[in-house]
Amino acid sequence: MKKIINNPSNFVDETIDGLIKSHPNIYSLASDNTRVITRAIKSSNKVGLVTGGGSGHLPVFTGYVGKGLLDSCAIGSVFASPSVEQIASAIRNANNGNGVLCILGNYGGDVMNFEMACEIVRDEGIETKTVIVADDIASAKREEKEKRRGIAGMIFVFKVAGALAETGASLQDVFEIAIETNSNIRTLGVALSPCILPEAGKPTFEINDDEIEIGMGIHGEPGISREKLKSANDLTDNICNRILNDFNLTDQEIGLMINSLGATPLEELYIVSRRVVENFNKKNIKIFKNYVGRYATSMEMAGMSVTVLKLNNNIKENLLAPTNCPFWTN
Amino acid sequence: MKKIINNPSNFVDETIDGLIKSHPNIYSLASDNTRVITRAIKSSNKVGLVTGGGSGHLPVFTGYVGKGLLDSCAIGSVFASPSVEQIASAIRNANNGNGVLCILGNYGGDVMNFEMACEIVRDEGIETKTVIVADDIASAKREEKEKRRGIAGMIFVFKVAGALAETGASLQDVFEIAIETNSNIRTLGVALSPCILPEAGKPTFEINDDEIEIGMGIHGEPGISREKLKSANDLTDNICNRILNDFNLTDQEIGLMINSLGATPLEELYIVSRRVVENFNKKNIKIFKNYVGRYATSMEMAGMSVTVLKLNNNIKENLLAPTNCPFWTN
Amino acid sequence: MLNKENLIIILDKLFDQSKKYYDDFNSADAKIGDGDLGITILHGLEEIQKNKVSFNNDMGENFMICSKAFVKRSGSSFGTLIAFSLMNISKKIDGKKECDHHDIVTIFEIALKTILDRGKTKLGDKTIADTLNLIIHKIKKSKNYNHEIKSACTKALENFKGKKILVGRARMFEDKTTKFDDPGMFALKKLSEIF
Amino acid sequence: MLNKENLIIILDKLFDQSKKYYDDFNSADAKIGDGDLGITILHGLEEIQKNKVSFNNDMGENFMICSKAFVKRSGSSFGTLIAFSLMNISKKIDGKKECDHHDIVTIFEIALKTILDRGKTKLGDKTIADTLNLIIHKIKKSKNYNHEIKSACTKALENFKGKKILVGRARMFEDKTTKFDDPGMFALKKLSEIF
Ligand SMILES: Nc1ncnc2c1ncn2[C@@H]1O[C@H](COP(=O)(O)OP(=O)(O)O)[C@@H](O)[C@H]1O
Ligand SMILES: Nc1ncnc2c1ncn2[C@@H]1O[C@H](COP(=O)(O)OP(=O)(O)O)[C@@H](O)[C@H]1O
Ligand SMILES: [Mg+2]
Ligand SMILES: [Mg+2]
Ligand SMILES: [Mg+2]
Ligand SMILES: [Mg+2]
Repeated sequence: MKKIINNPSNFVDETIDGLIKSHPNIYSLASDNTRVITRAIKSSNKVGLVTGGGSGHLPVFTGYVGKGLLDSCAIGSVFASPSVEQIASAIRNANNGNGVLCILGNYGGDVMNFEMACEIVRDEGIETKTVIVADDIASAKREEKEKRRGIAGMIFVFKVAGALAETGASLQDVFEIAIETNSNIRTLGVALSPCILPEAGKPTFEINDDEIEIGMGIHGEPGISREKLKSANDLTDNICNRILNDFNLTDQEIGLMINSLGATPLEELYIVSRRVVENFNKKNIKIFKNYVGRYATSMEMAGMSVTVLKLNNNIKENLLAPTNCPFWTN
Repeated sequence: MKKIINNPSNFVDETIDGLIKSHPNIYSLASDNTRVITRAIKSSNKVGLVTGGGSGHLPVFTGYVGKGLLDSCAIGSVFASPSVEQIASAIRNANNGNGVLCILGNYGGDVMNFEMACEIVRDEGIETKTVIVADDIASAKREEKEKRRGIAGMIFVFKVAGALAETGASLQDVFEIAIETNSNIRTLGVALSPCILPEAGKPTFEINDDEIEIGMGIHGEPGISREKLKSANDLTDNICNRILNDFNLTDQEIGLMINSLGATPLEELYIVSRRVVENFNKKNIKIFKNYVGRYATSMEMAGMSVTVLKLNNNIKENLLAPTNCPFWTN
Repeated sequence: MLNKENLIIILDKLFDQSKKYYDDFNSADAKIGDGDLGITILHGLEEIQKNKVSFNNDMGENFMICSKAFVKRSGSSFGTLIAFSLMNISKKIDGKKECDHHDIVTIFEIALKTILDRGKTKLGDKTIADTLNLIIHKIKKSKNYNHEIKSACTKALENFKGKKILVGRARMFEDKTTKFDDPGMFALKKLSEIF
Repeated sequence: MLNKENLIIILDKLFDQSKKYYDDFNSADAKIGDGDLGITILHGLEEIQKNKVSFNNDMGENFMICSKAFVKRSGSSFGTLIAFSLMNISKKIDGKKECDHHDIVTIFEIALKTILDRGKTKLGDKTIADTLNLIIHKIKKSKNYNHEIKSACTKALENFKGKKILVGRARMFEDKTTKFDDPGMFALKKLSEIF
């Protein structure tokens, strides 16, 4: 694994600069913080949506700033939480007097920093609410869902809440649909190979050539079990079973996301997706829409995750609502 | 590099099946050929657009079937040309009496098989025209542009011709804009690491840990020069210079595509894109729209390519026209 | 007694220690978490080093400088908790040129309170809070800070051997975690060896 | 004279040879192309093996079976050119139980014509067409097919040493190609060793 980079310590700043220079109609740098990205055309009459988190997961987090999705994003270093100051700036930039909803993944540093930032801006008169996405079923038991890590499912929350916010809905309403969406999501992933942190120049973890780790986190956190590399079908069956054990989806309508962690190619995602669709069809689970691609990555890590979002009419409508973002195809 | 696959000899068929099962509203299997994909909702009153080529390059080729883009695609094995029979089926499926335009990359097997297929369907009364995309400046001298390989630039031809076809334009008109678009495209890429052919189970070529190959083809064909791994900026400058030496773009308006061959992550693409934009701005080249992502890949190969499309009002309009395809964001 | 001079000495020693145990901290964390604890500690202390030229006689300001430095380079739970603690400590000892015994106890008490508040955790969860709690307990009784801190850090680690880790990234491993030290507690023990 | 029986013997031997030189063909092609020539040849001949149960006394049909088999598994220039050639040959010798001297010359002539037509190439471009041309030249004069084919394949390769490859994927390397054999010509030489 080789990287096309300059000085590793400029990795994040150059990535941000590249994103803005490449899509100047979508993204803009906050005037008060070099690690905060906002929409190029700010919205004026809606709840602001803010996220933030470590770099190295594009399109997560920054990529999902755009009409119909988020208003701003605080960007940490690779795999590291943004600071309280950065988050506070992101919130201020997203606020246009209608309150701000923060949507973030459940990681200790992020959660604490967002909390602190919300306290700071509250003193400035900005009302905020926070939804902590916790979709990774590998990371805590079902009874402790709120303790789970947030991974690819986060994007569904961005999308659904983002669409509702665009209609001018109240902070409370946007908050509620985000909470509901989060509680309707389950994700399980598998890692096949590590990625290289630009500054460290070495792999984040080690894994044998014939091994995979089910439930490994997007920063290389240990998963549920390390197993021998198996066929795509066996692996997919295992993942589907674990998800369905966690979450009864029989006769339900769902949105599906088959997400590559980076290096795993579309061809393999479709081999997995095929099996997921077959398995779910057997359980009479109706797949309303299937998102196959790289939605939440760990740079060039090999692996993939399967996310299900249980739908209702409200969520469905918001899922399909138009966006203006290079990483979301309507 | 590990693969999530089943029996390697089913790789292509399962990929196709997965694509259709995942997006049943977009793709459909031809009734007469298991290696031909058509639109789920066939068009009835327009020129048919057909492509074809080897597997392992998703979204190229099959992915670009969809409203506003292609009508059908003949799918070969990994990195191998589809057969005459498959191509003939793809043409028949795309035809609704208004003639068919074949758009393909310049590879010996593909070119010959398309030619033969066109002869066969001509005897059945289907009028065809063919545009052979040749955008890879590494693969032949400027004076012999028509001998160049076709790589990522192909997608711009699909898009522009696809949009015009959708308006009901004649075969001749669609052919002409495709020819014009092709002549307005230049691409240069760099490979950092090989990919693994599912059946062979081993890398397509070898390259040292500290080396890159400029101009390497998407099947591992040798490029212009093998060089030491260098900074993203130096590499990008080199690529930009070679493109601009081949193609005078000063004061022109262009579409840009910064394409990953697979494993190279978005972060790195944006570091490259940033530099391309800076370099082009200095030359007063106006970037109308920038497409950054995985548009034409070689499975999990690491590397990227830069494509420029010189624009005029006609091409521009067609570039922006709406599509319905999971791999194209308007 | 703590003043600018011995604060600097302590920070220098901690910085050395963080370099020495960089890999150990990372791998202790990698067993159950994301493996960045060494990075977090090293980066925070490194940034403090860069900023200690601004240290002055107001210990409150010095702690604020440390807090800001930690916040700047660290993006993980440990760093965040330390940064919050340093900030709250800074407010409490604002204007003081030196910290007497009472202040020193207060410093640790504020750190503990901050961590429990911000970390939404409780004593007994097997985190750095438990180590701090034991430190406070011990230095309340004895001014032999060096000895007490060192022995508290060691003792706390021992006390929790065989217990489950209940917060942070480790929570999901449940029973498996009984065989691991909490990485933060482990790091405090190693860092305390400077005393 | 060529009939079903000796066609099968030839195909069996070619198949063995394609296994033996699989890597060599791939790497000869990889130097200047995409490295799939060994795959192309092996897959084509393998598929013929699977289908030779359908061989019958009509040599035209047998060649058509070979053509279809080649088309099925091979997706590269060499395979396509061979498949087209086999198809055209099949039409010409349709209904024949055996091919006499004249037919054998015709087989090679049709192959050459097909390759030049379909490949849009000309003699002297350093391709398999040049090898075929020399074979035709030689077997027109002598019925010692085995010897003539083998020596023509060797001679053709030698004749083009130091010359530029002007078609296929190699074209772009210009002068660099003078030091390489054309992979297709190289493969024909190795395959001809069965004779
Ligand atoms: N909520 C919390 N409350 C108290 N201590 C915590 C909490 N979260 C983490 N810690 C401490 O920090 C250590 C992990 O630090 P770090 O690696 O920086 O966290 P992470 O990478 O998981 O965000 C743990 O071993 C624990 O001692
Ligand atoms: N247009 C052509 N005309 C004649 N021979 C050709 C042509 N293209 C390729 N060949 C022959 O085929 C060989 C390469 O075969 P192959 O590897 O199957 O091609 P590809 O480049 O499509 O992978 C060349 O060495 C050459 O002898
Ligand atoms: Mg950690
Ligand atoms: Mg961390
Ligand atoms: Mg080849
Ligand atoms: Mg080939």
